[in-house]
Amino acid sequence: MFFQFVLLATIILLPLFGAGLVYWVSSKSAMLRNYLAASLTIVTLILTSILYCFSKGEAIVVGYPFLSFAEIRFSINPMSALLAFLTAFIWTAATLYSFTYLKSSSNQGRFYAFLLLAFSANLGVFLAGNFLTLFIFFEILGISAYPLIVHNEDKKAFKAGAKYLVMVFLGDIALLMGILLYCKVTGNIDFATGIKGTSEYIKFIIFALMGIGFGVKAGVIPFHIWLPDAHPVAPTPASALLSGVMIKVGVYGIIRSLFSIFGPEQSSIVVGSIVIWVGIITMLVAVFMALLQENAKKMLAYHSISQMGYIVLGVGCAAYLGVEGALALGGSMYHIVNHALFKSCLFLTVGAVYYRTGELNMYKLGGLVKKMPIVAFCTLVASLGISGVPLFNGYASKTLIHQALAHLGHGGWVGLVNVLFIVTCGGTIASFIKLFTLVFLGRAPKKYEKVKDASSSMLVGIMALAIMVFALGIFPGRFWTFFILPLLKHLGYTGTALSSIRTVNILTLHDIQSLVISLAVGIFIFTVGTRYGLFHLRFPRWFGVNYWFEQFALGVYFLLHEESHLIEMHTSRATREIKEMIAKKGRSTEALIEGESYVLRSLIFISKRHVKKIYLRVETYIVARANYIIKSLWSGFLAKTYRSLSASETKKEFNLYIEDLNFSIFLILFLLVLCFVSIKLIG
Amino acid sequence: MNQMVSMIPITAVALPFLIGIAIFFTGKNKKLMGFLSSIAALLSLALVSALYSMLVRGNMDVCCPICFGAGFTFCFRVDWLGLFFAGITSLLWVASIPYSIKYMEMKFPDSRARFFGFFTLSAATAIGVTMAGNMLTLFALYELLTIFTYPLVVHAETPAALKAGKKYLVYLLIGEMFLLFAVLSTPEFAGPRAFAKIGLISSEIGSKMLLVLFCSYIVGFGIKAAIFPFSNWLPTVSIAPTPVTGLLHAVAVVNVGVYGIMRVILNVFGIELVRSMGVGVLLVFISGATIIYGSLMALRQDDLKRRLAFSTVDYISYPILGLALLSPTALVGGLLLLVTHAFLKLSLFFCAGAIDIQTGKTKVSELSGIGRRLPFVSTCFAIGSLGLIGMPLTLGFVGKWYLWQGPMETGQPSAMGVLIAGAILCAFYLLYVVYVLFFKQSNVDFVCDLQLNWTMLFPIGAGVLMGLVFGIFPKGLLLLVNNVTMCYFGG
Amino acid sequence: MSFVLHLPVLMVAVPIAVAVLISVLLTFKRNIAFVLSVLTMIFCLISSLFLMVKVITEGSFVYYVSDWPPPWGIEIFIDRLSVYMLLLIAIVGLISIIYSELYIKKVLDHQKIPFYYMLVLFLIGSIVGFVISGDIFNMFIFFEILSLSSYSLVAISGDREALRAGFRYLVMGIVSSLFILLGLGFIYSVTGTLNFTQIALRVKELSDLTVIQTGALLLIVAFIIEAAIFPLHVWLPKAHGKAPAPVSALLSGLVIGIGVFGMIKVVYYILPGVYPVSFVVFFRGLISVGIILGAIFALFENDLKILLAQSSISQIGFAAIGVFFFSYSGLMGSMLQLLNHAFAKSALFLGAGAVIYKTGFRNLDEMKGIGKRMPITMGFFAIGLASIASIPMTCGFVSKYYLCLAAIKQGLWGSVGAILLGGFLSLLYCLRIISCIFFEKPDSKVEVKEAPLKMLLPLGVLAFLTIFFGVFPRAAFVLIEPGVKEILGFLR
Amino acid sequence: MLKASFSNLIYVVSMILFLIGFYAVAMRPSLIKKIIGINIMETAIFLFLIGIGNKKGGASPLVVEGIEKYVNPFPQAMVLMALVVGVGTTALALILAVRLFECENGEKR
Repeated sequence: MFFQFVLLATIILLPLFGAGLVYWVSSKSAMLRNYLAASLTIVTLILTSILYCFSKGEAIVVGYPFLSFAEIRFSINPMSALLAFLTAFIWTAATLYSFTYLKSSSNQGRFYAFLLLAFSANLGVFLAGNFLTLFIFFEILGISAYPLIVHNEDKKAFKAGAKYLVMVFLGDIALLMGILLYCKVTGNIDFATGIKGTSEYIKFIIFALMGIGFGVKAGVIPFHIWLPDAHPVAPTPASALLSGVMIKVGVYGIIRSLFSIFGPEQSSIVVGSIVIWVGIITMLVAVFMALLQENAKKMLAYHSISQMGYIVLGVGCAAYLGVEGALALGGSMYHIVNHALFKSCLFLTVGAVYYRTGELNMYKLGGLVKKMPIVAFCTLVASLGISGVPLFNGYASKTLIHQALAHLGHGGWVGLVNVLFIVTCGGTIASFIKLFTLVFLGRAPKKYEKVKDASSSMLVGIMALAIMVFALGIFPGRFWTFFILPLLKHLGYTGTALSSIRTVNILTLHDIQSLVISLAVGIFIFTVGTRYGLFHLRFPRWFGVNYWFEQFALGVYFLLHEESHLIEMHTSRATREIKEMIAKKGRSTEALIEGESYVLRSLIFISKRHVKKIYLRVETYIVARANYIIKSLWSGFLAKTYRSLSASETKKEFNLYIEDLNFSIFLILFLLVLCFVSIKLIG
Repeated sequence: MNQMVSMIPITAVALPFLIGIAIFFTGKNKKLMGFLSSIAALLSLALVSALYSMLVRGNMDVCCPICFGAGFTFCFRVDWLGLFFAGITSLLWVASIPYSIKYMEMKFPDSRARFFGFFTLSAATAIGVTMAGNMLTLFALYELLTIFTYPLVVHAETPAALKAGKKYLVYLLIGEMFLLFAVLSTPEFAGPRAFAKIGLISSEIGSKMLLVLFCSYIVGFGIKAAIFPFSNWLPTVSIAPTPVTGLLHAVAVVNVGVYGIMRVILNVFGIELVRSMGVGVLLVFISGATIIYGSLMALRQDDLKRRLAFSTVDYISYPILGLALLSPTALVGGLLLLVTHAFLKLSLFFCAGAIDIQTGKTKVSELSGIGRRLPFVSTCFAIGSLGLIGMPLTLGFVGKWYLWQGPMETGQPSAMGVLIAGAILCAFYLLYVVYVLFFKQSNVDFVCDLQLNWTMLFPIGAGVLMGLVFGIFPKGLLLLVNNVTMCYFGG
Repeated sequence: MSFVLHLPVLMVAVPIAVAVLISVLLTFKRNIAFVLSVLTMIFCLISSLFLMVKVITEGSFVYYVSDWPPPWGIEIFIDRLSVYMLLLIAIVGLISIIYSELYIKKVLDHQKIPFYYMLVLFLIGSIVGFVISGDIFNMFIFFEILSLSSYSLVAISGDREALRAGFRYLVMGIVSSLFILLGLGFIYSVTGTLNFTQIALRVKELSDLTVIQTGALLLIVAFIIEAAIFPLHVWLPKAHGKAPAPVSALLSGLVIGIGVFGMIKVVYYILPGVYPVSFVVFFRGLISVGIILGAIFALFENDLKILLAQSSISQIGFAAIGVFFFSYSGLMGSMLQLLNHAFAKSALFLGAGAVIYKTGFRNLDEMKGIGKRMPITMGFFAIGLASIASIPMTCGFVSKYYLCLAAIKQGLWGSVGAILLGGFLSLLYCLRIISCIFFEKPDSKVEVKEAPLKMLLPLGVLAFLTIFFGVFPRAAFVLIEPGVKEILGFLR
Repeated sequence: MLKASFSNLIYVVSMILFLIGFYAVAMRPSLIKKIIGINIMETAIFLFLIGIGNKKGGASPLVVEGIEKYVNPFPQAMVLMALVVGVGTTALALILAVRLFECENGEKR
């Protein structure tokens, strides 16, 4: 037990403190920093692989008391350990890759520090043993990814970063609410296999809140808007990690929350179908958008969203099917791993191309297969993986999800989902044909004559990932039995459900049929698209969610920052009035006091001769004083209102005295009203 | 509950008070002045910790009544609630002394004796308020606090500072007028050890009168806690020297307002009565409005200190909201957020002051690139901001965790909405500053000729560190806060 | 200790005799006037201390001058409250006289100085007489002497403004004393006696109270004029503002307080319980308006001494409103406010005088930043302001606390509002002065030094007393608490 | 009514006098007229006081054998005292008036 605890603590704390260390070392020596970052990552990778050995059998839980009813707890189980290992693996590849990629970049110390911080947080999320811990690391991850995204510090990066932060915060809030509700309903915050004894409605609310929270991170439509902006602007290793690992955190969270709230036994058809539709829409829209992109990284980013759609679709199927849904969930988990591998690989290769050519626009590249053969080959492998071609890893997981779809039934909306699924597969294939042909085939432009293959430290990462893509594609069965099945058991699927999927045939006739169809669709889309220039189609801006988000943000901005001319005008008028009044004040108060004594004297003897005079005096007195009060009240009110509307106070000079007097008069009135009310009530 | 008569509470107030008076006569002797200021702060901290140990040992009230005549009793009494507030203030007072000495030396070399005299007096009075044993003592010290802070607000002696001082006084004194009315209308609270009882106010005086009294109390204390319609004074006085804005107007003074509201609801009316009167909702709306207003205004400020001041307006309403929800969990959350705010906002203000001293920049828009020039200060600012936002592993998160459970327990969706909106806006207005500090490109190249030494950096770092340490190991603090809540909610 | 019984008469006789002596001696011994006056006041202070001991231990007593009982002889009635007033008079009188030595030398002509001391001693003697006299006619006589010396003191500098103020004061003062005479006639016509106790006894047997009520109204109106309560306050600002500073201190600290004490005598000693509710409500209303208006006038005033005088209108309203609450707390508040006003307002006028002595500045605008150049003087001044502004730990707070408590206990919400608002406005104008004196940048660069010790010491004593009675109000309770209970007993 | 007024003629007259004096004091701007008004008021009050002490057919309050009925001597004593005081005040008022006149119109002896 103690050993596991130390192991866990090391895994999470090593990158955490390593981050500080790296930042400190960074100012001393770049070399030392690189070695330190690399060794930290590799050591963590080794430790996670040791950790995986402990993950068989019952989950091991360690923690320390943090809040009442809630401790910070880590658990070692097949699912956590698998994802942690995956994280460490891809992180190592990306870290090695980045040494060359970022060679001439500024702020490298910050980059590596936050890279390690995010690493720690990411591991923390996957290893978390309850929702509190998960949330803690989730939020740290959210924040620590920001410096990675805005690393280039140009306008685009900041815009994307701001969008990212806003979305992440919204997501965090929803998530926190969901967790708190969960805590209130169940009395603890541990992962479970279904809440018992609560109404469906409450469960749905909790899941919706958590789903939004995680969905933002996972880039599920309509919360994806930050993703296509943020992933391309980040430096390539960071985008590889963002797309490869960090968005998995969201999906992982969705799976965790879904199974904690509903569990396999208490599945809900409603929730299942909602999730399925969210998944399918995400898949379809994102792949459609991906086809229209020129920027390679942006295209990959859209594909990330699309692939998340696959996973969410699988999760939805699992929720829909309940106990029977083990296959669908297994497919999803499988796809998480696969996507992590091939998408990171793709980002890294595209990054390598960018590193050599300085160009991300696919239409301006070409013929690089001869200049960068290894990169081209790795890209091909990863593309085949993502396209779902047999012998590469994507095929197995996609087929599993597709098979699970078949369990839903036939006809009706399920049929539509089926069709959309195949169309999406076709779209994916088309866009990767497009990527490969545009970038690597054809004739190279003149200026890329001297382009060499990527450097060795870059290639190490890329090749490691490509090999994994290939390896998983060749031995899907092994992977299934060793990694996915224990994981399913951990999530609450019992013996019968598991035994039926102990072996799955992924090369049935039906599967090959749909593969062929989707290949055909892909080629069709590609040829038609290139022939008729459909890939250059642009929709009006108001068509996307992004536009509305920006409009809203703009509105808020104007509300908060803009001064309209109207306000300016009114303010100046109020100021003038007050100033005039102050100019008069000196004389008028003197007159008021004098007038007062006169009025009081005259009131004793009212003779006819005096009546008019007295009247005039009294009138002047009252009018003067009332005027004074009313005017100052009103203009003070105006001034106050307008001032509070207009942004900067320093511009306008107000006489504070008058203003505060008004305030006090207001309060006096309030006091009087209070007095009268209380008299009425008591008397 | 047992009672224990001790002179420590009054000593903890009177001794720093007397030292504060002595500081006025130090004149040109700067060393003696600094020495006396630190001694006063350390003494009060020592005495407060002595009280803490007394309370822990016996779970007793520590009481010290001084009778001045029929119906006119001054009395000091310490219980968990009071000690909680006194502890925060005295701790941060000690932390802020080195900073203040250095800051004043650099920024306002003139009439420092006056400044430190009133600074000590204010802090001592703020601690005294929390140790008051009845409403009369509370009121008396409360008003003195207002008066003693006035010279600090106008310390710069510019027309703008004088104006701010005027505004400050008008707002607070009006509040005190209401408060006096309420205090006098509940003369049973002028007796000795009045706060030992809970819900002493008799509900026989009629529900309407109760409402009037409640409103008067809330307005009276609320103006100091900067609740919504009366919150504008707080940003205005951010013109004062930074130690004042930091310690007094972000910690001591506003906390005293919150403390007053807590006393009113927990002791004077009692949870049960407040619940049956249904005024909790009223308070929820007021504090909610304050949160929204404060954060929206903070978003618009370009002046860093004003932004932070509006952020104080926003943040200081969380404890009130936690109280208004009338649930123990929410109260725990509120109190924790109060501690968070005290530690971190102090640090943030001190960061702002340090930046001002170093570079002369006070506007947010001018701060770009400071992060690289002043890495320590800026990093502390960033961590402090994250802590206030409620990032996990900071104290802010712990507070948020408990506070957010409040509306769920009591079923008040509007409160939940306020919390959410507040959290988002808070993140916006604080993180924008961090963004400017670290990421925004600066066109202007500026010189940092003054070197900040540890006396200024230490309090900044200490505050942030406290926020982090308590955020990772909240058990001890939770125990204290639970002690406070248990006195009123039982169990 | 039988000599103590004779002390009250001596306290009247000695100052007046010394005053006469000064006027006789003035042809050949000018400088002795100050010493004589100080000795006289020390005598008064010691006698009142003796009286205090006597009264605390044995309670109130009655003394017949030359052992002639009323209605023929002059009766002197000494109870705790009168001894309390005597103490205030002795302290403030002594302090003002000590203070005046330097100030008067600077302000007045050389020949006028002995007259000044003479008039002050007349003033003190007559105030003492007013306080201790046991019948209305003596009260009237001493009131006249008091008024005459006050008019003269106001006008003593002889410049135009002072003369005008003095004349205005004189007209109002004479009207007020004539009101007393008329009211006294009304009362005498029904009761046939002028002795307090006898009147109080006979009034209880009367069935028709109309004449008595008219008399009481006239007396109260007279004292309202004297105490400068709202509609009849018009004489006060100029009179107190233009008089020499120590005189202003005496007039503001004691003389208008004596007006309120006269009201207490009328309402509780002479004619207890004859007032219809409408009377009381009417007076309370007037006083409330006065409290607020006075403070508002003060808020807008620029001449420091006139500002202080305006504030006196407001502050004396606090003392007066307590009289009409007819309750323990109200009277306690009233008496404490008299003490507060005697010490604090005197300190303020003396402080303002110190500024005038050193710089000649009268307007607040000119005094910007003077607190830094005369820190001790202005520190004491600030303590006085704090008390006027009823900041806790000064006696101003204690008095207003009791007043407000009384008003709330009786549910007089209008008065509550007036007291709270008055307190708030007082705070505002006090802080306006403070901010001007201490925090604003000076326009001129005149070198100003601290006031001399002879002026600082009196100021310091007053400031100390103000704080002392704020922190230990019990010290004052020894006298006033039983005293107030005693006179409330007269109502039954 | 008329009879009542006649029987209390002295009071009615004194009140009228008092009001006349009061009018002069309050409304006339001239200082001398104010002083005269004061004196009229004083006189009215003296009259009133004497009226109080009066008894129909009473002799002057000197102890003479055989006369049982005296007017009340007490008010008369009071009036005497008040007269003295009144003279003093009038003198002071006149002095002030003269000095004011001098001040306002320069050294114009």
